[in-house]
Amino acid sequence: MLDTIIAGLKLKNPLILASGILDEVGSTMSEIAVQAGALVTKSVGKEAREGYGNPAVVPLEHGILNAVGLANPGIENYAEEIKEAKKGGAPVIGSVFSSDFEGFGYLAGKMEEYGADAVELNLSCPHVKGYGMEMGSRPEDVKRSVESAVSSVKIPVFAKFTPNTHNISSLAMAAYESNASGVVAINTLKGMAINADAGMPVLANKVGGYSGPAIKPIGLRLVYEIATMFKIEKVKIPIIGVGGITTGTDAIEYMMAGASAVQVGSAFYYRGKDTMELIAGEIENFLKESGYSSVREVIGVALS
Amino acid sequence: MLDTIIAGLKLKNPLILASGILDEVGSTMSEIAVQAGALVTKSVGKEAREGYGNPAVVPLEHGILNAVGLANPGIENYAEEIKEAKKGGAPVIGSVFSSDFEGFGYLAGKMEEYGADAVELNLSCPHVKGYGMEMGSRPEDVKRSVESAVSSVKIPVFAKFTPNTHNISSLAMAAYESNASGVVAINTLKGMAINADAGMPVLANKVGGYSGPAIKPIGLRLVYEIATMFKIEKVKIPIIGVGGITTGTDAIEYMMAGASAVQVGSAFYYRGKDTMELIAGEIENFLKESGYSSVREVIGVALS
Amino acid sequence: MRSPEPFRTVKITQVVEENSLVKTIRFQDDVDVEPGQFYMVWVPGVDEMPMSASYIGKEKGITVHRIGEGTEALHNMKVGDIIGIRGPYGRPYSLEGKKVLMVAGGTAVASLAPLAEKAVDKGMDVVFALGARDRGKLVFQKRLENTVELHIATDDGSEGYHGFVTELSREFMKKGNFDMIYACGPEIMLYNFFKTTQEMGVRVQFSLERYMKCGIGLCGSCAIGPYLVCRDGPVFTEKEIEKMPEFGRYMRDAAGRKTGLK
Amino acid sequence: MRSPEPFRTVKITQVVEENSLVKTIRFQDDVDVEPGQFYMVWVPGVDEMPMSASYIGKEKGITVHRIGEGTEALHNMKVGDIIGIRGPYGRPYSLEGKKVLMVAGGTAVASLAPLAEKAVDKGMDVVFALGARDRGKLVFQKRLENTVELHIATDDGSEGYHGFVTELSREFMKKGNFDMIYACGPEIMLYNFFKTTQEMGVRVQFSLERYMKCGIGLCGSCAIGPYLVCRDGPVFTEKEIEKMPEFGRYMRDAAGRKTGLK
Ligand SMILES: Cc1cc2nc3c(=O)[nH]c(=O)nc-3n(C[C@H](O)[C@H](O)[C@H](O)COP(=O)(O)OP(=O)(O)OC[C@H]3O[C@@H](n4cnc5c(N)ncnc54)[C@H](O)[C@@H]3O)c2cc1C
Ligand SMILES: Cc1cc2nc3c(=O)[nH]c(=O)nc-3n(C[C@H](O)[C@H](O)[C@H](O)COP(=O)(O)OP(=O)(O)OC[C@H]3O[C@@H](n4cnc5c(N)ncnc54)[C@H](O)[C@@H]3O)c2cc1C
Ligand SMILES: Cc1cc2nc3c(=O)[nH]c(=O)nc-3n(C[C@H](O)[C@H](O)[C@H](O)COP(=O)(O)O)c2cc1C
Ligand SMILES: Cc1cc2nc3c(=O)[nH]c(=O)nc-3n(C[C@H](O)[C@H](O)[C@H](O)COP(=O)(O)O)c2cc1C
Ligand code: FES
Ligand code: FES
Repeated sequence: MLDTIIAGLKLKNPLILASGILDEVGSTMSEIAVQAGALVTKSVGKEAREGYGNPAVVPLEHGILNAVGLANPGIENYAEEIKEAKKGGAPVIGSVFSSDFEGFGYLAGKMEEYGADAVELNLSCPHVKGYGMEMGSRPEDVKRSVESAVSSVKIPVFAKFTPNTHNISSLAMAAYESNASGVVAINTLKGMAINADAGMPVLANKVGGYSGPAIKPIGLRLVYEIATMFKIEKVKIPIIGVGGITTGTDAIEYMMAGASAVQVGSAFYYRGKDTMELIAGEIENFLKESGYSSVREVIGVALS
Repeated sequence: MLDTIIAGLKLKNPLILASGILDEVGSTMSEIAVQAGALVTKSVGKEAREGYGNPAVVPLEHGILNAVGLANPGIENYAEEIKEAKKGGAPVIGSVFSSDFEGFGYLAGKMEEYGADAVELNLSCPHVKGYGMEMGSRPEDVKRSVESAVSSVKIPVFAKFTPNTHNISSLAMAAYESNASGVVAINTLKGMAINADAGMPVLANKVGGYSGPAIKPIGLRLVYEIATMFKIEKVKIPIIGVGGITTGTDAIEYMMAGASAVQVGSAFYYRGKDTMELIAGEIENFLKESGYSSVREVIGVALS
Repeated sequence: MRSPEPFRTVKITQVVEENSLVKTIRFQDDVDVEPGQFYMVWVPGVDEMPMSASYIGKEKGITVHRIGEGTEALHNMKVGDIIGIRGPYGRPYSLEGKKVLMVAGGTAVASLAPLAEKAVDKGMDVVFALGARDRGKLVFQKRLENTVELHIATDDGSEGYHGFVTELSREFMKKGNFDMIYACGPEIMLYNFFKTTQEMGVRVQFSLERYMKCGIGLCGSCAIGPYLVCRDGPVFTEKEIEKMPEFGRYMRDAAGRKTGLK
Repeated sequence: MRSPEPFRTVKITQVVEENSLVKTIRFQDDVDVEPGQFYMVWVPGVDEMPMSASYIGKEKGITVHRIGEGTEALHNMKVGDIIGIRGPYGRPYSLEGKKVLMVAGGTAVASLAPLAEKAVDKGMDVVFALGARDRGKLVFQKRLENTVELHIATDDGSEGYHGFVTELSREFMKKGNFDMIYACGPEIMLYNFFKTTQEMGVRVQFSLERYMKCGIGLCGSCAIGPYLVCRDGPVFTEKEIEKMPEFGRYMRDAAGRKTGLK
């Protein structure tokens, strides 16, 4: 009832662990893999990065703020984590980021070599200067990044977008035209927290990325916008929805907006260890109560 | 302790009623004027608009979604509301929107004629096609809109921006260079709600604008970004912060991020009739407890 | 701080045809509702409208007069269908005194019926004047007959008093002393009745209607005088009604322009 | 669903110098904290660090060993200064059995002192072995003396038993039967002690440390074996510790690279 296929990857349910969440270490990921349809690794770059100092993650009243700063051990040190992560049995999608277009090809190649089942290009990390944001907000850049990766690997390539843009449809079109196997929306929104008593920003990096329940209406809208455009243009690649999904209903809403699968991140703060299992159970209940026989039936039903 | 001056307007406190909130009718506004530093009218255009059908406003778990669709009685029918609104004693800022640049000049002129103390250009309404979004997301357009208004009136002109952009600093710079007396950030974020049981979007217009507590971190960041740029470029015009301000602490945070005053909108849902008075009281308490002698002292303290 | 009351969907459990123009729709909703409060009711894909709660027990109800597209869509709904609701919103009636008069014109009885039941539960003495154009348009006659001292008025005299329910009420008011008059109905009726109650110097609580978009005190479309019907009403006292220059004169449409009363 | 626990600031009410390297900082925080849980503590503009709650009454406390920039900044704070806190986070110690042994190496006594007090309140029999490099480094000696059967061990023999606190503890374990061993200290000490407790087949609860960024189970930086120290720990049982290949071997730095233990 929950199983589905995304760009050839077989998922036992449509729930994918979002990049940057509990994926520092392969062993943690393989634990989650038991409950999830697939896993995305943290975004890995050419060199190791310590990222920003603490506070790097702060829970706010309605969401989570983070400026982890693409902390990662560097692609050369990542083979083992992929191997470990795969032990859980779910497909592993290697996320990569780069400050130059060719970097995406190189990093994607490495991920394939390590055994990743697909690659996700993080075109959108908002809080590292020169990377992310600037890179991913112009269709030309999306095109060159995706082309670099697609020409380097045989496994599917997904492009993940920033929501800090006014033209997500053109980004999605650019990814499609460059032969991406799917698109992922959304990454975090640029945000910040200021503490009035201390009179200063809370995050060490001052500005960070905003995720969690608060951003769901924004992610839903962006997925809906891409899906509407794909429908009109008869584009058939899948959309993976992400942003604030905390319950089974949230996941269903994203799928009704046009997502073929969803990613879950900040929800692990609100619902703990068994987040994936809880959400999967809720999806199943919803489907049964509403008379659907497969989760695939809900995809795009809210599109006009 | 709370009084301040923005572009020559004397405010008894830094709290301004945001555009589109409880400003359908002058009499409602004059009630609020008793508690507020100033009022912004709803955005008025050349012709009357019924706006979108219901549901036009939906409270969500973490914020408010609206697609009122710039419903307004048309500038020709608005003289009386301004007159009525002014009875409350606070400065009244007339908000206008237009689909062409010259329209801003015409509408601003009318507002001045009706007795408005300043004009706010709504360059950012996200949910009316051809208006708002497209108009306000390019610096050139901001420039032409502001120039049109500034050349038509003697009263101060404020430019209000969309957050659905990746270049708010360039928009703010364009407004400054066109002699705007101040900038206002932010309008609502594009968002949507889908009801899973019904399998369809909730808003009659499907997509709407997202406001309220959920968007505070996003608004804070954009104000902080503009303020940082203004500081570096030695630009002296005030920033008016808006987005999710519900408590006195929220207002202080915006001012620490660089706002000289703030606007309050969705908070009226959470805190009711006396929202302005409650927030003003909380600001005063904060100032006393933290040893500030005027609210003006907190402006920009969180800037580095 | 007010806690968020998000939008929710409910399944229709019962549909009762009250007459050719009026249906009552029942559904489970596990919240406390006071007489006079209203829901914003969403018919998916069609419209959202304010509707008074006509039943306030565990199985809530709304009683819908078919008048346009939205109410027509509600009339077409069947048991098992889904509607969206939010609320309850608004300030309810407040029960005061020992002997009270309730005056309902047409479907407006929706908000007064649960009030009458509550008053009786509290041991109050309730005189209820129920009016309609003709006997076929009377709503909740049976429901009220067994609860309160019920008097009927029809414009055409097809049942009970021949004439307006407000005239009938005036007779009662001459005879007995009421601690409070509760009334709901078309604004023209309320406007005329208000002159009477003011002349006689009695206290009143009237439930008013204005065009609503948000229902939550944000958009201002339901403004009347210095008040918002959704937040400060829909129930208002005579002191408040006195401050409403537009009462009985005009409403505003979706664009905020003044229009006549319906 | 877990309710959000947002970031808050508190004023420092007391600063106590425990020794040249350790200070206790007290503040009011009106939440329930269990022994073994920790706060994420923000020094504005400097750093945020996990710190065990060393006092869990109304006036909470943390006991800070100065080791780098962040802890140094905490040492420089005065009464009236502001720190940010969030939490408490983590799974606390669970008190089981009648007779228990608590083993603390250095400042790690921070998390065990409130546990000892709670155990005594519950009428349990507590033997407490407190170790440090030398007598000047002992923390909470007075606090514990009056509460539990306290035994001291110093590496240099300047007070109490001359040697490691774990050796001293081994002696007690040979003599008496303990229902549970609670321990906290440098990982090398815990690693060696774990061999002892496993050989002797006793049940344990050890509090572990890993590099933390979020403290709330999101970032994964505190992963150890299949667990997260911030969410599943910091207190772990012998069954759990057995599943941690890296225990006593390596940690990870802020980039996620493996590094030696401190
Ligand atoms: C507090 C309150 C309680 C109400 N309780 C009931 C009730 O218990 N039973 C009942 O049948 N009706 C009730 N109404 C009136 C009901 O909301 C309208 O009749 C309904 O919205 C008409 O919708 P429509 O699409 O069928 O008609 P339309 O053709 O759209 O409009 C017909 C007329 O209905 C009124 N109306 C339309 N939309 C709204 C709106 N969003 N808000 C207010 N008025 C509107 C206007 O006067 C309009 O001219 C109540 C209204 C209010 C304000
Ligand atoms: C659950 C838990 C409870 C703790 N309780 C206490 C306590 O009660 N008292 C006490 O003095 N210390 C405690 N610590 C250790 C304390 O967090 C570190 O000593 C402190 O963060 C060092 O910061 P620094 O800037 O002074 O040192 P740095 O120079 O930044 O680092 C020195 C060493 O401290 C450790 N460290 C630094 N940052 C962190 C971090 N964010 N998370 C974990 N370890 C870090 C690393 O091993 C690092 O090598 C606890 C740690 C954990 C995980
Ligand atoms: C702590 C944290 C770290 C993240 N790191 C990454 C990352 O390395 N790469 C990436 O593409 N997205 C990263 N994200 C974004 C998430 O993958 C996801 O797009 C976003 O959080 C929205 O989903 P959510 O609301 O379910 O968390 C991170 C998010 C969080 C909270
Ligand atoms: C119901 C509603 C109507 C609005 N109408 C307008 C409008 O006409 N013009 C405008 O510039 N902003 C409008 N806004 C945006 C607000 O002025 C404000 O920028 C936004 O809501 C963020 O502030 P808040 O979180 O305090 O509500 C509207 C907002 C709401 C909720
Ligand atoms: S309906 Fe919007 S304020 Fe009353
Ligand atoms: S510190 Fe982030 S998961 Fe534990």
